[in-house]
Amino acid sequence: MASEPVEEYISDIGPPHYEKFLPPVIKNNYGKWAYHEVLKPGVLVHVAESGDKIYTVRVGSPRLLSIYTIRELCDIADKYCDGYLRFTSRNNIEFLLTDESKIDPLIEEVEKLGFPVGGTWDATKAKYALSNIVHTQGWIHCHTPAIDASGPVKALMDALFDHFKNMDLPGLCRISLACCLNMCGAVHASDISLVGIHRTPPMVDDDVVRRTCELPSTVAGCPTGALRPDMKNKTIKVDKEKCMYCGNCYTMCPGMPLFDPENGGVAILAGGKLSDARSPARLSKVVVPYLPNNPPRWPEVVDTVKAILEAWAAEAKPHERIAEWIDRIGWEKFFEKTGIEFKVQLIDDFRQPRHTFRTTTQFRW
Amino acid sequence: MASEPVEEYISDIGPPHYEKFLPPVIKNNYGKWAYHEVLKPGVLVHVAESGDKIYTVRVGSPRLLSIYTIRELCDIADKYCDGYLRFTSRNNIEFLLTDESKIDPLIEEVEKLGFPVGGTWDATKAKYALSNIVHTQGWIHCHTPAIDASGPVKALMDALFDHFKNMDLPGLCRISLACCLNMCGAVHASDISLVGIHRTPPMVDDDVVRRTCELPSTVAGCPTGALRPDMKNKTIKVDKEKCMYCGNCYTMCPGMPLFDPENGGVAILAGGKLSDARSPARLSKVVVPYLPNNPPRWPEVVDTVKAILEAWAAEAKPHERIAEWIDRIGWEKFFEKTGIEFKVQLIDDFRQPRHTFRTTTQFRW
Amino acid sequence: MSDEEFPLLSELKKGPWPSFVKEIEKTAEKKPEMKDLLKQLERSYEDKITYWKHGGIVSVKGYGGGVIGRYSFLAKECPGVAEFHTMRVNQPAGWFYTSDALRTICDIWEKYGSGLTNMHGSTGDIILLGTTTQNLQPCFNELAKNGWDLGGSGSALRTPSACVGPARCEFALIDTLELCYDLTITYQDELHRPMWPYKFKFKIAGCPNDCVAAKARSDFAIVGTWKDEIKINQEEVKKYAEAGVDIKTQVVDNCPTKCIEYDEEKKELKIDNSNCVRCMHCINVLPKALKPGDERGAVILMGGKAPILEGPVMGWVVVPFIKAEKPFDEIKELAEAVWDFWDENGKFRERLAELIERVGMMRFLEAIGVEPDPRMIKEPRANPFYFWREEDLKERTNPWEIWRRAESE
Amino acid sequence: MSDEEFPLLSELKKGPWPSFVKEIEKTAEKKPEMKDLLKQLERSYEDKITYWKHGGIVSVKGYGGGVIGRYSFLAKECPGVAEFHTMRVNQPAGWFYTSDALRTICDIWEKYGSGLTNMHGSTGDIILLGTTTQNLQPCFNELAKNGWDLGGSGSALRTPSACVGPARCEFALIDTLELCYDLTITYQDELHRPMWPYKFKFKIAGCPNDCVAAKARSDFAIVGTWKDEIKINQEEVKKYAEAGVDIKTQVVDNCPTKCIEYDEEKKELKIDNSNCVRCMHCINVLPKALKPGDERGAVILMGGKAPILEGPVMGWVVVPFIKAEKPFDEIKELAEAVWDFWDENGKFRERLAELIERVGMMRFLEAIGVEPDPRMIKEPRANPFYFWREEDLKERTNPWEIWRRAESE
Repeated sequence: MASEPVEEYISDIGPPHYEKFLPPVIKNNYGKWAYHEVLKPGVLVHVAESGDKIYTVRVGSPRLLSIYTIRELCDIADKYCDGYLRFTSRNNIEFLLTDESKIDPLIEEVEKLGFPVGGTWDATKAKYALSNIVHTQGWIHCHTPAIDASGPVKALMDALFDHFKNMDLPGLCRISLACCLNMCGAVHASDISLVGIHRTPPMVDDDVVRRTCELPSTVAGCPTGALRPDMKNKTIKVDKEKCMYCGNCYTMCPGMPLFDPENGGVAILAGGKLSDARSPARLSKVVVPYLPNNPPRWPEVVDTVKAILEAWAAEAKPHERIAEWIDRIGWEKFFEKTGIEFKVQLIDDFRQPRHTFRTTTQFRW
Repeated sequence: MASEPVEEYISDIGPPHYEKFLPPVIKNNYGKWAYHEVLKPGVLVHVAESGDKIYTVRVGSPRLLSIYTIRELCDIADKYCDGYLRFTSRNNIEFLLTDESKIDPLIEEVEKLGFPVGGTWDATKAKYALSNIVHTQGWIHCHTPAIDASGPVKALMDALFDHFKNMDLPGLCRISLACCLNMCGAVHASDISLVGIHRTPPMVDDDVVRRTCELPSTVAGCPTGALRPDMKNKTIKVDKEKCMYCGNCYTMCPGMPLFDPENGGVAILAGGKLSDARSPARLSKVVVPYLPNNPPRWPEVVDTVKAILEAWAAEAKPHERIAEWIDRIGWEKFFEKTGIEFKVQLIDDFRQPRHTFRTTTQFRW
Repeated sequence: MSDEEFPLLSELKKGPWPSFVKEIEKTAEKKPEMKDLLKQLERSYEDKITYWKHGGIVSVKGYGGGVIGRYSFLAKECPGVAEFHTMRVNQPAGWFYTSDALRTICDIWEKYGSGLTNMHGSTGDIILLGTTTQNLQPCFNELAKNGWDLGGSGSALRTPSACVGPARCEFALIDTLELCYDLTITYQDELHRPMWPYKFKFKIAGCPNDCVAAKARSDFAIVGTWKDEIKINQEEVKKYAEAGVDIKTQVVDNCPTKCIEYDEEKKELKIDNSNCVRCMHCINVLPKALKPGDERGAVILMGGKAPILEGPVMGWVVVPFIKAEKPFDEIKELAEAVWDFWDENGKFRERLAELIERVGMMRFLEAIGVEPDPRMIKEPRANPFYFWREEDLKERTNPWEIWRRAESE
Repeated sequence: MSDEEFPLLSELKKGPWPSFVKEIEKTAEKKPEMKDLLKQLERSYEDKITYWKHGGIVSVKGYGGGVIGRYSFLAKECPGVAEFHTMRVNQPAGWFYTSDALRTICDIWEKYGSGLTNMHGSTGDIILLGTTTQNLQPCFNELAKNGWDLGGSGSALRTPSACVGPARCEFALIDTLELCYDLTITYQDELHRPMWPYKFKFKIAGCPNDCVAAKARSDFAIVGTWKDEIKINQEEVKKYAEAGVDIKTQVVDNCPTKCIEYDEEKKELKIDNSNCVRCMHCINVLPKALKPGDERGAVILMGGKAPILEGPVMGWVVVPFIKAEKPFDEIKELAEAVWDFWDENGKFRERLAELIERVGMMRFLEAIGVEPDPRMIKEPRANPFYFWREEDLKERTNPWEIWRRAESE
C-alpha cells in the first residue's frame, strides 16, 4: 500500500503483519518450541523441536521512552540481534539473539545505557524475579488522574530493584498502578495494585456543566444515585452522603472534577492473580484504603508495598503467590504479618457485598 | 406461679426452666462430660469426668405427633428412663437412660410402636447414619405452601430408611424441606434441601386487594420491581416479565396468590452445610430448578434425592459431606455423576451474581 | 377411617417410616372433628393446593403473637377445621422434658385443641396444631397456670432455641441452655408484643458444629468457640491409634489449615495453634484425646435468614469473640444496640441482613460500637468504592481555583 | 536542564531504575518545547493535580478514534504543550519489531510530534505522546504510507492484543498472533469508528498462564486450552528428578485437584486427567516432561473490566471450549452475536459485564446461542429466584376458581 500514489487516502490498513518482524529462527520454528530454560536472571533460551535455539535478554524499561532512546536500543539490536527485538506485555524490552556468545556483550551495553536486565523466573527451580510494574499515564498526559503514575512506579522500582535483577522471590509477583479508578489497562487482578483514588465529592461548576454536559446521562451514570438534575438551573446537585468518589461523573461531564490535592491519594490492593496455575485467577482486594499522594517519591506507598512484598517473600512456599500465601495463612494473619492496620473501609459495602463477609467461625487468633 | 389465684392473669412467665427436666445424672455432671461413644446405631453413651454415664436412644419421628402417641412415648420413658426424654433439633426423640441393661428392651418397645431407632453417627469410626428430615407445615396448616411438607418427607424417609437405621454413609447428610420460599426454619444450608416453588406470577383479585391490602408496602415489597400500584382502581398490576414468583407479595397481600397446581413444584438444592468442621459452613445451591408437585408420594423428588445421595455415598471419602465432595470433584462432575441435567435456571441472575460465575479456565471435561 | 375414603393419604400410611397420616387418624379416632382435617388434606392432595385461607388475626389477652390464626376455605365441607388455629408454646431450652410435663401439655391440648402437635416447630416451639378461637384464651390460661407460656410470631423476637449444650455434650463451650433461658426471660416483651420491622431470631450453638443451625437461621447467632490452645492427651491419642483409628487419614489430612502433625512412630499429635481455625473436626473424631482450650466464649454471626427477600444469608461474623457468662451482659448490650439501630433504620419486612447491606457494614458497626476486624470478612472488597467521613479528611481544595489561577498567570 | 529548575522531578532521576524524567529531558534537549512538559509536570508535582483539561475532540480524516485530544490549563506558561494530543498506533501482534520498523516510527514522530512515546500503552498500542492539532493528519498520513495504522479509542473496539504465543512459547495452545491480527483486520471499522455503548476489548492468551491479562481486562478474552490428556515423557521426568527437582513438593503437592501421583522409586508421574483442571502448574515446572494434549482450542471468558461502573470483573466463562483455527469463524460469529445483543440492549457507558448482569445470563446465553454448562459457573445459585418462559409451563390455573368452587360446595 505504501506504493500507492500519495493523493490516495490510505486508511483501515490495520497493523503490519507480525510475520514481517519475526526473526528467521522464529519463522522456522513457529509453534514448534519444545521447552525453555532460564540461563541466568534476565536471560532465557527457548529450544525448538528442531533443536534450534533462540536466546532472549529481558530488559526493564520505564515505558515512557524517547525516540532517542529507542534508536539507541535499535542500535544494540542491530549489533547483536540482526535488528530483532520485541516488547512484553509488562513493558519490558526483549532482545532476541541466536548467537549465545553475544549475550554478555549485549547485556554490558544495555546496562551501560542505564537499562537493567532481569525480570525473569525459573519455574523449574522455583526462583522468581519481580517483573516490571505496568502503569497508566498520570500527570504526564491524563485529565482524570488522582495521582501521578510514572513517579510512584519509578520510586517503587528503585526500592525493589534487586528483586528485578535477582530471582530471589518465592513466586510470581505482579505489581500494577492505575492513576484513577478508570484503570486504563486494568490493574485489578495483580499481586499488588496501586490505585489513585479521590476522597471528596465532585466540585460542580454550574457554568461549565451548563456549557459542556449532558445532564440525564451524567445523572444516570452515577452508580450510587448521588446526582440529581437541577433542571431549573440546568446543572447537577450532588448528594455528598451517597458519593463514593468513583469519578464516573467527571469522565462524563467536565463540569464536576473530584481533584483535591490534599485528600486524593493511593489505595493499595493485594492478592490478585491472572494465571490459573495452581489456584484460580482472582481479583485483587483492597488492603489499604488510603495513603497520601506524596510526590516526588511517595514514601508511604513505597514502604507499604515493600512491607507486603517482604512479608510474603519471607514466608511463602515455593511458587506461592501473594494470593495463595493469604489462602494458606488467612487474611487475619496477612494484616498481622504485614503490619497493615485493618480499616473499616476494607469491608465491602457496594451493591450486595455478602459474599465477602465471613460466614464461618473458622478464623485464627 | 401455678399457685396464684385463678383470677390473676398470668402472662410473660416464659418457658419452664430447663433444669426442672434434667435427669439427676445430667444435673450432677452438667458441663462436665468427658467424651461420648456410639454403642450401636441409635445408641450413644456420654461419659462424665466423674465416670458417670448417660445412655441415649435416638428415635425417628414424623414431627407431627398426636397427644396419644406422646403419651405412649411417655409410658416408655417412665418404664425405662425414670420419665426423662428430650427432642433433638432435627425432630428426633431421645430417651435418656442410666441403666445400660434397659436399652434393648426400650428399643424393642419403641420399635413395636412403629418408631425406628437410628440417626446417629460415629465420627471416630467415620460411620454416619442419615438423620431425620426437618420440614415445615405444608397443606396440614399453612396458607402459603407451594407443596405439601409431611408427605414428601414421609415418602423420602421411607426410601432412605436404611440409611437412618444403619450408619452406612461416609459423612453427615442433612436433608430439609420447606414448602415455600419463606422457609420457616430455614432449610437453605443443608446437604440436600427441598423447596416448594411457584412458577407463575400472582393472580390478582382486584376486589380482595381492595379489601385487604396495603398497596404501597406491597408494591415496595417486590424485590424485582414487578408490581405497580393502579391507584385509580386501588389495585396492583403485575409485570409478568419481571416476576420470579418469590411470593413475598402474597405474604403481604392476600389478594394475589401464586398457587398453580400444575406449575408449582419442588426445587432441589444441594451442598450446604452448617457445621464448620473441616470446610466452612455454606449455603445450599439450586441443582434442580423444578420437579413436579406429585402427591401422594412425589416419585420424581424421591428419585432425585436418592440419585444425589447415592452418588455421593458411593464416592465420598470418610467424613466428606456433599459440599466437600463437590469441592473435590467439581460441580461439572457433580452433574455428571448424579445424572442431573444442568439447566440454565441454575445460573444466578438475581442482584449482582458475578461471584457465582466461573472466572478461571480451571474446569474438568 | 377406611382407606377407600382417603385413597391418596392412605398411600402415606405405607412404608417403614412412622406415618403422620396415622397420627392424624389417631386424633380422629378420639375427636371426630379431626376427620375433617383428613378430608381437607385429601382434597389438597387431589387438587394440589392449600385450602387454608390467608391470615385472620386471633390472639390471647395482652399478647401480639404466639397464636397463628387459620381458617379453612372448606368450612362447609369440613366444619371441624373451619377454625384451626395454632398455638406456639415456648419449649424448655434444649427440649428436655419429663413425662409428667409432657402429659400435662397433652391433657390441656386434649381438652382445648385437636390433639395434634408438632414436636417441634421449625423455630423450636411446641406446636399445638388446631383449635378454635373460643378455646384460645382458656387453653392459654391453663397452660400458664401450669407454668407454660407462648413463643413468638410475627414481627417480634422469635422463640430462642439452643442445642443440648453442657447438659449432654462434651463439646459445649458455652452454657447454651442457661443463655437461651436467660435471653427468653429477659426479652419476654419483645417475644410477645411485635414491635419491629420484621422477625428477629436468636439461636445458640455450643460449638462450631452448630447442631441447632444457628448460623443460617438466626439474625443473631451465638456460637461457642475458644481462643487458646487445644488440649492434647497423648495417652488417649495412643489408645485411639492402637484401637485402629487411622489418625493420619482421618484427622491430619482433614485439617483445613494443615496445622496438625502426627508422629506415626511416637503416636503423638502436635498442633500449630496459631494456624488452627477451631473447626472441631479433630476434636469430633478424637473426643477423648483432644479438648478445646479454656479461654471460652462465643462468635456472634448476624443476619442469617431464608431467601425472602434479598436471597438467603449465612450469618456474618460481627463479633469474633465475646464473653458468654452469666448474666450475659455483653451479649444483651450488643443485641439491644442492634435492635436500636434496626428500630431506627429498618424498613417494613426488612431483615437485619438486608438492613446491614442497605446501609453498609461501616455504618452498622459504628452504630453498635464494634471495631472492624479482619475476622469479619472472607476477603476485603475488590472495589475501591468506599466512603469517608469529614473527620478523616483535610480541608477541601477547589480544583477550579487552582486551574483558573494557573490559566490567568 | 538544571536540577534546580525542576527540584521535584529531579528527585526521580536518582536511583537505579531507568528514569522517565531523563527520557523527557532527552526530548527537551532536541525539542525545546518539551521543556514545557517538564515545567507543567513539575507544577503538577508541586500542586498535586493534573493540568490537562478535560476532553477536546480531535481526529484524523474518516476516523472516530485513535487520537486522544489533550489541552493544557497552563497554555500561557507552557505554550509548548498547549496542545499535546496522543496518537495510538496499532502495534504488531506480539510486539515484535525490527529496528528498521521502529526507526521509521521514530523518524515520523521526530518530525510531527514530541519525540516521546509509550512502548506500549495499557491496551497495547504504540503511544505517540504529544503533538499539535495541525500535525495530526500529516503524521497519520505518513504512518499510513509506511504501513502503520491507528488503534482504537472511545466507545469502539479497542486494539486487540496477544501474548507472544507460538512465536516463542512452548505453552501456546492457539495461534494468538494470527488470531489477533485476523480480528484486528476483520474489525477495522469497529476499531476506528465508535459505534457501541462503550469500549470493547479482545485479548488473546495462548494458555491459562495468561501473560497478557486477558481474563481481567477484556470483554472477550480468548484463552488457549486443551481437552485431552497431558502428554508425559517419563524419560524427561527422570532427568528432572535426577537433576534435583523435588517433584513431590514442587509439582504433586501444588496440583489443585491432587490428580498427579509420583512414584518416587520409578521416578514416574501418573495423571488422572479426568480430574485435571488444566491449570498449567505441572507443565510450567516440568516443560520438557509434560505437554498439553492435542485437542486444542480456547476458553472464551466475557465481561472482564475495571471498577467503573459496577465494580471490577474477572471475565466469566461463557464458552468453555471453542475451535480457534483459521479463519476463526466460530470466534467471529460469537463476537458478532455478542455485539448484536449489546447494540440492542446496552445502555450508554455500560460494559458487557454490566449488561449481562442487568438482563441476566439466561437471556444473554439465549441471544448468543450458547447452551448452559456447569463450566460457566463457580457454583449454582443459592436463591431459588429464577424465571420461566411460557413454553416451559402448563396452562395456568386460577386458585380463586378452585377456592370459590370449594367454598360454594
